[in-house]
Amino acid sequence: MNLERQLAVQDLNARYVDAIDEGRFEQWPDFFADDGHYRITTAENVEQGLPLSIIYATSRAMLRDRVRALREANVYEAQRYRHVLAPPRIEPAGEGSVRAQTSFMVARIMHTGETALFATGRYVDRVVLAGDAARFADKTVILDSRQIDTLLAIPL
Amino acid sequence: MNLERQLAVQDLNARYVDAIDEGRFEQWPDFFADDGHYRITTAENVEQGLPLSIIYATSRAMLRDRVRALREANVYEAQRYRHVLAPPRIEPAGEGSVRAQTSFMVARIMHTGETALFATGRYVDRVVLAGDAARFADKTVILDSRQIDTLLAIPL
Amino acid sequence: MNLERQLAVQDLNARYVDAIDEGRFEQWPDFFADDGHYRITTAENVEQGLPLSIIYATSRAMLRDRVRALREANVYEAQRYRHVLAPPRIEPAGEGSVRAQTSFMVARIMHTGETALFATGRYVDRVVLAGDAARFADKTVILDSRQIDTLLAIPL
Amino acid sequence: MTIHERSWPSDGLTRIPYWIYSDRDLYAEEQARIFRGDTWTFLCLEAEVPRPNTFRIANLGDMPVVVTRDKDGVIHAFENRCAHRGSLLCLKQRGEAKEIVCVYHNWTYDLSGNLTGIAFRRGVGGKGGMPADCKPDQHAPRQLRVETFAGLVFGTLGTGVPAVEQYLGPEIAAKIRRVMKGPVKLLGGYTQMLPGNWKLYIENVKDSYHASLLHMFFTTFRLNRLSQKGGLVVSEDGGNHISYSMTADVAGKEYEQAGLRTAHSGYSLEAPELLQSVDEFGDGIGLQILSVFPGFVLQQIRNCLAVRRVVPQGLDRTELAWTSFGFADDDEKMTELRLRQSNLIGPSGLISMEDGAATGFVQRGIRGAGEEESVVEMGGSGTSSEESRVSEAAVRGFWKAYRRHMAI
Amino acid sequence: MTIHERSWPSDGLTRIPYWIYSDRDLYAEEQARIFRGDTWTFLCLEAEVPRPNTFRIANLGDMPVVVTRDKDGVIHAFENRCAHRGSLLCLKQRGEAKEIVCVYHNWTYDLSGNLTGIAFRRGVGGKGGMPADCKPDQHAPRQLRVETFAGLVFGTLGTGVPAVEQYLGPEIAAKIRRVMKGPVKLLGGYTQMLPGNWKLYIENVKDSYHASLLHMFFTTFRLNRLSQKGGLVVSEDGGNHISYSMTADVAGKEYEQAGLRTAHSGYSLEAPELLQSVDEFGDGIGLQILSVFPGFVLQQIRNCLAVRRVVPQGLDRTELAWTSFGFADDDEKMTELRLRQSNLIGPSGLISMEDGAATGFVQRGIRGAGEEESVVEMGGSGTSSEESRVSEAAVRGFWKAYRRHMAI
Amino acid sequence: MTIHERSWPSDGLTRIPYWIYSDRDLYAEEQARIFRGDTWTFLCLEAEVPRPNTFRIANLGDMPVVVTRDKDGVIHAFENRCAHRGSLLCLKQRGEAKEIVCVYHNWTYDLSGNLTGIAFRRGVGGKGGMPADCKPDQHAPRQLRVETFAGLVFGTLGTGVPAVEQYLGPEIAAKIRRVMKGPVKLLGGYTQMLPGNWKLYIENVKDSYHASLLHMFFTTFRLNRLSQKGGLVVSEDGGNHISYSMTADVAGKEYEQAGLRTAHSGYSLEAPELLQSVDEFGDGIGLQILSVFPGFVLQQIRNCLAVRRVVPQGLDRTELAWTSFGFADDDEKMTELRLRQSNLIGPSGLISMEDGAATGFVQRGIRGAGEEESVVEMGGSGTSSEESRVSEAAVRGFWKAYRRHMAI
Ligand code: FES
Ligand code: FES
Ligand code: FES
Ligand SMILES: [Fe+3]
Ligand SMILES: [Fe+3]
Ligand SMILES: [Fe+3]
Repeated sequence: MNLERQLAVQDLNARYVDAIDEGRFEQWPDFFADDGHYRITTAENVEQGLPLSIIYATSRAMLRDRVRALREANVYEAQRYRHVLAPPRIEPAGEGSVRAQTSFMVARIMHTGETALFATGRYVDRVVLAGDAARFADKTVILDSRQIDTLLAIPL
Repeated sequence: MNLERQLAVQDLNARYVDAIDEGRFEQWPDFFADDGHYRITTAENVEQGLPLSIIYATSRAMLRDRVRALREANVYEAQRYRHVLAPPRIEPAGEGSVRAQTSFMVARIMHTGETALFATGRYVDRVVLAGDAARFADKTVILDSRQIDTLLAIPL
Repeated sequence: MNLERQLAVQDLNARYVDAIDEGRFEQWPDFFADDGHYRITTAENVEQGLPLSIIYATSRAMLRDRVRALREANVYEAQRYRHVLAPPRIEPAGEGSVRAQTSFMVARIMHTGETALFATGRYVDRVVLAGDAARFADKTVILDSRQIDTLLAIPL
Repeated sequence: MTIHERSWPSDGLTRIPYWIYSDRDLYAEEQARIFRGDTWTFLCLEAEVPRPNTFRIANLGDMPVVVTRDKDGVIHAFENRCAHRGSLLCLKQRGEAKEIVCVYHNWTYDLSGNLTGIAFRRGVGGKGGMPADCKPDQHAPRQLRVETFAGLVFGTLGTGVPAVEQYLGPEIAAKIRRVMKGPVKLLGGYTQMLPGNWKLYIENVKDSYHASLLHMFFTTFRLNRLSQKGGLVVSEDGGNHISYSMTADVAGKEYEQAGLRTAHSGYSLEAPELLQSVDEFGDGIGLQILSVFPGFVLQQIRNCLAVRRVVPQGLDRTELAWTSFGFADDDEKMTELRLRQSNLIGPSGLISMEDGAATGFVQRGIRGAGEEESVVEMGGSGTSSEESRVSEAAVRGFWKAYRRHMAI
Repeated sequence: MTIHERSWPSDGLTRIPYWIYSDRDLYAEEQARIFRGDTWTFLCLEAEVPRPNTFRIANLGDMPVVVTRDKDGVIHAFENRCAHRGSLLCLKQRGEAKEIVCVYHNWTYDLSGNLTGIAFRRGVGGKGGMPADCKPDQHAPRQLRVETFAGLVFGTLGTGVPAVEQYLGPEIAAKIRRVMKGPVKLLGGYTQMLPGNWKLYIENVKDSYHASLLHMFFTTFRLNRLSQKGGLVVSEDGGNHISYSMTADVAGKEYEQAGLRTAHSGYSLEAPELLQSVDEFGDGIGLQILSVFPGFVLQQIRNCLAVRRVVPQGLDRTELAWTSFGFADDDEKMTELRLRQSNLIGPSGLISMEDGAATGFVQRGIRGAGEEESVVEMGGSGTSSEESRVSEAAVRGFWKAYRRHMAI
Repeated sequence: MTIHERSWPSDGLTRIPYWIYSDRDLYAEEQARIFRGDTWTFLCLEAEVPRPNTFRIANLGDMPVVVTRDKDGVIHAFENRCAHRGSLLCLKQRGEAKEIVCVYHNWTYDLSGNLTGIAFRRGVGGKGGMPADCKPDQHAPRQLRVETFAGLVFGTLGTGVPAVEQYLGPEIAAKIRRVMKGPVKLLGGYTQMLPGNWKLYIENVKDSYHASLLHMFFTTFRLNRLSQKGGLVVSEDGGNHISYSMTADVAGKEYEQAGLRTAHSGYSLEAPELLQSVDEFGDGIGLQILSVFPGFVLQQIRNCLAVRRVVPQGLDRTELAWTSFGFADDDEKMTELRLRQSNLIGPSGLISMEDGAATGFVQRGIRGAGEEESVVEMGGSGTSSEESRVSEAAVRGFWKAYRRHMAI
């Protein structure tokens, strides 16, 4: 295990979830490479070899559109997430990039005070390490559950 | 990211929550500087710029009084916490001290066996690193939710 | 704190829970020494000094039998776990072995989509570090709660 | 209160009493009179039991059901409850099996739902076992009457319900055939747990009035403006509906003029490929939402196709199960189009995420509403088809059918 | 069972039947007869709608409410339910707004709760829309009658309830004025979710007998010993109460003599600044707990001031919403005093944390109690004011008012 | 519906209507008629209140109970509800105490449950306090009638119930004595929260038919095959039962012949020490499951001994509390045997984990079953003891007793 890379990915993960948990959605696309892919799907779809996603973006621009929609178009009650992540398990993926897999639990807290365990699963990522800037070339969020409570507005 | 400091704060956090989760409350004040501040508040109060706290202590002595009350005065059913913390995000705060921010989830387990996700939020801390002894100069617990189930007796 | 050992145990923990969360039960016994002990009990039993376990194995062979039973004999609905672990707190335990204590939260996700906080507690382990292979000589899972929902089929 | 103790407001279908969403006794009666009564419930796609000896679990209201395709390829459905002591028979979402064995006492069934084996029926060593006169053929899970239509599998426990095609009515049947144009390829699925009564979601689906007002994304990109050409079809009995619109925009400015919250004409996408689509049905219809009483929805949004099952899970919880599909002859490019467009639907759907939440907004809004009533007067008081979607005719249609089944 | 099928024990107010806390039908009847009936409910502080065009959500029992201050500074309150199909109108805790737009179909209201706009009322292209004879002024959320008193906003749906000041009675009104002595400065808030029926918490508040026995911190530091000078005031109708005590200690030794669990005279604080306070009201009253039927509490503990709203959230769940405040003219030192003293209140309050749990101790304790009754005889069987707080007179007063409203 | 509005199927005990597991009103009536009625409930082992001045909490149905051993060593049990206002008296699972003090107002009780002190009974300074004529001896938590039998503590609120030994019947009493052969040593415990009605678990225990079919581990290792020598005993009144089998195997091949799912004869253990055991009772009985109406189970599986308490926690939730034990004179080796064998029981038990889940399989399976009935015909229609365990006689026995107590 290459400690330096391990910590680089761990730091990327930490900054990524902090941006989401603190509602800095505008920064979210910047954690991805220009042509970065992002999708959310379920373990059930993955196991059945079915391609459907809950969110599916093939470029940073699509992520910016998603943020724009969240800010300007979509209607949802005030809510926040709290992520807790396990340390990532990483392995080399050739030329300055690594594969990383990270378990997560996410609680959702509504403005009413209601708190619930909202999602669990794992991130399956390819991270490019260009100099000291680490970015997601590909991030797949695989939810353990097939079921979402009410809606999934804020990205995971 | 300074690895050594990172690990020093992470270790402080780990020892801090273990002391609480294992019910060693008497040790709790010792994680703070003599004039250490400790408060628990909600994200809602913080966002509105309102100063009210759920617990508010301005010295280690006040923390010892709180422990004394928990042991001798207050009535609450047998219960324990289980903290899970994210790695802290730290930044220098001049002369041998750092600012640290750490996400947490806390489960509460009653003597009856009932287990619930009790609290989520973040620690916003100033940590003084004197030699190998790291202590909290200031610890603010910001709860994501405005709502507490029944009571909050054991500190977070 | 010896960083290298710290990371070795953290890595062992991470691989251990990944094997379970991804359903690779056949690999589970290999995380233990040949004569490794594994037990699950409750904080209540421990505090009362009572020896009863929920699962009690005194050899890797018994763990293999447990896996065999899970695969071939026992009836339980499709389900998976998601572990999130705190960093381990370790201390030397003589000759190439360490004591480690690790807090955990485990969510259980049923095939129906139902997700719940299933178990919280701590691992109290003795880990033998032989070369680069770290293994559990003794792993005690101490559940915070005396109560289990429905059944505990998959090991923790 | 039971339904007999209740009475409907005098204003017919233009007023809905709020107790209809919050009366616990009513919930149980709806299960018996509607879901286990003379209605057809969509169970799954034929493609979900693709081969002989495959099965899938489904629901008839909140009653668990097993759908099977037997060794001869015939599709069956029966209650997912063992004839012996009532255990669930299938514990998995789907699978392959030559027979179904109840885990509790190993009573065995073939895929048609016939009891084929009773463990130790004759006892052991001549002792115990079932009575000599026991007739296994008299013990079986309740069989559903099953019909498939255009690749959709429907089931019912009702005895007085006509054939599916007749139940649908000619226009609905035609519009289902339009979408289900060929052999289906499954793309995947997920479910949403909605925080409201099942009827609130069905009303939402039939409510062509809300579409362009709640869903700002929808309007802004002219995916569906009430000013676009289109129409609203309500079946004779009121229970089934279609709302559709043409892709071509008549470029109306009603929204801007009305200064509606949903009209941000400045708004544009950085990555328009999200909405790239083809007119695969060749009729210019870009959006078709279709529902069948009580709880089935078939959706075409551009090339994004899906079926939705509405499963009551209690008075104020409703499971919404989505299954997205394309066709066997889709090439990779076509599949990619459908997958990209699926950003529009589901729990994160840019034009659908609000619907799930809306059921909760009403359920919480009416908490103290007691004898108060909601107002359903858009488009008048009728339930007939019309060109305009600025209408709640399909919602009134739902209540027309509901009242008939509930005899209120 | 409905209230009609129930009968009250013969011993008047000294026996409370336990089914009163655990009957599901009763809960719904309390909502209608008490919370939506002829009672005044505290909604919020005037300071929570500080400027024109601000709003805040609140509750009338478990019915959602919006409190607004319109452009002219007038305070209004109405049901948080759209007149169209029942959606919540306000989805935020508080905010600024010139109008309120329902997200579902964009029906629009001014801050007085009048319907000002119906989206597509006239349809599109002459088709659809509301009937010509539709009268928007006949569609609006239910208006509450609103009165403010000493900076407190009260609301009611009742038609037979007198003005607030008369409802409070002279003594209660005077003691509210005493605390609400000037323009308020908000310090913050939080809520506790209590595991018991709402009446158990209200009884706890009115129960001056428990204060010094359950709360050991209280006693030990002589914040409130029953031996301190003070008194108990119960309003004519029984529903409102005040319990107060002077700060000066008569140095009684009753607790030590009685050997009560709560008397650890050895106990002292390392950091006494926690309790540092000033006699800001100039009358030596160090503690004043005041309640108004059904669910309002005003608290002065030294300089720690707060209002509490008791909101039923089901038969055995009660939301307790705390709002802590000082006054606009507080200097930093005074604010710091209040903030430090607030360690005494709330979910972690050194003298209040037990109250939340106590409601649960009773709710669980009576689970099998069926027709059994509790004993409320401290201080006799009356409900009149008295000097002694070793009395359950205010609890009996609550039941006197409860029975009148519930007609039992 | 209340029990009076219900009627039992005509076929006596061979048909059980599914509404019996899902009717909310019935749940409350069972608590009163069965658990608080003329039945004996197992509360705990004598060893759980080992010394004078120790206590333990327990349940009578869902009613909380305190079990104590007073200073003279006498065991008492009373409702865990303060005579004053209903608070739980004991807030801990177990402990030592000379007296019991209610935390709410410090009313004090001795360990026999007598009220010994009322805080400020005489008020303070001659003011307040209880009425002069107050009779503390008339205020006390409800006392249970308590009897111990072979180290087991039973309690009842019933007035018409015979002595425990008579209630058990001679055969059950004898088999309890057989297991409870000496002073007990506690090994530990845990609870399972079962997702089904309490009756589903009791039926499971009494269902000797399922044992070898649901639990494959059981069968495969010939721990209990229906072909092994053994028998089924049902008490006269039907409510109590024993199912037992000899360890010696008659080496039958019925399972293999019947091709049952549970017969993997190839299956063997790598670590057979798991099952190592001794015939400590000297009678060759390797397994004895014993139950007493309504909710007590005593289990001997080889040397693995445990009592189980079935505690209803609502219509479809049941707490199953396990306490495992050995004997004071066990040596280390014997204790280790018991501990290793305890891998067979509890939530992870290799031969018991399925039982907890099975209650849920049925509760979910019957969700839409309404008026349908289950079939209980194995071994005929009687409730008498028999040699064969391929029988549901003990299940029918349960319903015989249930119907008598519920008067249906
Ligand atoms: S319940 Fe299915 S075999 Fe007994
Ligand atoms: S529900 Fe408010 S506008 Fe329709
Ligand atoms: S409730 Fe126990 S002393 Fe008052
Ligand atoms: Fe919609
Ligand atoms: Fe109090
Ligand atoms: Fe069993």
